[in-house]
Amino acid sequence: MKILYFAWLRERLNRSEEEVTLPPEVQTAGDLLAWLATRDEALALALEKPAQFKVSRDARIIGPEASILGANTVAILPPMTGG
Amino acid sequence: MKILYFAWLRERLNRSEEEVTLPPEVQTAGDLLAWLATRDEALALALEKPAQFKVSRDARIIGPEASILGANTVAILPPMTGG
Amino acid sequence: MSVRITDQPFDPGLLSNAFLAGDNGAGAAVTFTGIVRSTPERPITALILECYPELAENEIAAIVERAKSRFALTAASVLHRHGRLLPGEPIMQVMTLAPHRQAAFEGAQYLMDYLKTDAPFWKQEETPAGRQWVEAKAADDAARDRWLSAR
Amino acid sequence: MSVRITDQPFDPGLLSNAFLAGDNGAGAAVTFTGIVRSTPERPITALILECYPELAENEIAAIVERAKSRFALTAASVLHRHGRLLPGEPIMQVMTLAPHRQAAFEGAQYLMDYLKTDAPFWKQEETPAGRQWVEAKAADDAARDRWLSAR
Repeated sequence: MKILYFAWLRERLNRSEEEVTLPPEVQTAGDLLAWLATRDEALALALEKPAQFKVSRDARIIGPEASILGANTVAILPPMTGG
Repeated sequence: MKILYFAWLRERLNRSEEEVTLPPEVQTAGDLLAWLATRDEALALALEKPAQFKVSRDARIIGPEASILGANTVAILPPMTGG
Repeated sequence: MSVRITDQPFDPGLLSNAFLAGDNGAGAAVTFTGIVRSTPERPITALILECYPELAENEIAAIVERAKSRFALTAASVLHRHGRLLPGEPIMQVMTLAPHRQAAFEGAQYLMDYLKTDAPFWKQEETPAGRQWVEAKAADDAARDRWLSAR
Repeated sequence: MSVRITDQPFDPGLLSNAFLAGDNGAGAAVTFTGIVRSTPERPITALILECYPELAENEIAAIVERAKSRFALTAASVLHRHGRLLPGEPIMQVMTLAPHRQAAFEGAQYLMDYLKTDAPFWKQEETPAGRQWVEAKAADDAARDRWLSAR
């Protein structure tokens, strides 16, 4: 599964995307945020307030309880500041 | 003093303006509406609900208690429907 | 010039662009354009707007000044046509500029609400059956009066 | 097309006129234009907008559909730029058409409020001292949430 990072999250992690293979217990958007935070220190620090991030699955925003199983692309989105 | 009439009031009276000489007791915008209504039947009928009209003095809207003494032009304005 | 009364057609987009060119660090611009409506339920062939131009200029200028001060607008402008207009033609346009969107929106709504009740224009609808004066709406008085209690 | 995401400049007035040309008996049009601000208190040399375009198109299309249905809009359209923009340049534009002014205004405000919090754009201010990400505002969440209770 491809993970996309945007804006200051992308800068802090120094990457805009990565390929991951999820362990079977990671099933929802919320699970994914928690699991990513265990992977390295930069991710742990950047994702320490998970509630502020939105998550999209194949270019549709989903809630924290929604499944990410079978997704091609999941994006982790810091608070938006457009408009 | 010149009196201007607009819109359906102008049409009902069949005139857009007239010159009047006010009797000394007619001093305010409200007095004027009441006095005009005594002048002929068409005016009496058209002005029977005086509260709906606004009055302007020399191209500024004034309240019913405001003086019209010394005005050059006073206009009687039906409810407005622009915008 | 922030108030224009005219019997000539205008181009809404050109007017907005001219207004935006005067932008001085404002971040938010709102434009309202009123357009002559003809609907299947109420078809009209034209709208005829009567106007008292000197009074319109004075009153609208006063409304614009109040709106600028109340909502801290960077700029505000009103153009209003009179004469005979066809369905689809723009009747009038209100434009506001402000540092933030809330003020720009509220300023434009305030201008519209006061224009509806306090600007000396009178609409007449032309249909194949003849001409008929448009009646003033109680809803317009109510829309205006909300600004008396708010803030 | 009711949603456009682009890294190219646009002409606000031309865009409004193209939108108005699709008018089908609507009487009221509202345009909101967001413009890059640089103020003496907070001078910037540019604004850099990052975007997730596919998601922006999907989300904004969904917001536009909700606005059209909720306010019975005749039409609604959003254009949003990304990339590097200079002070005074238009960032985005929202346009609504409705039979009456209240719906056109409310539809545009609804679109703006949801765009601010739900459209995947991120602003970075460029100053002589470097670049800095713009922080999301709690006021924007509050502006959006007022639509949850109303009506």
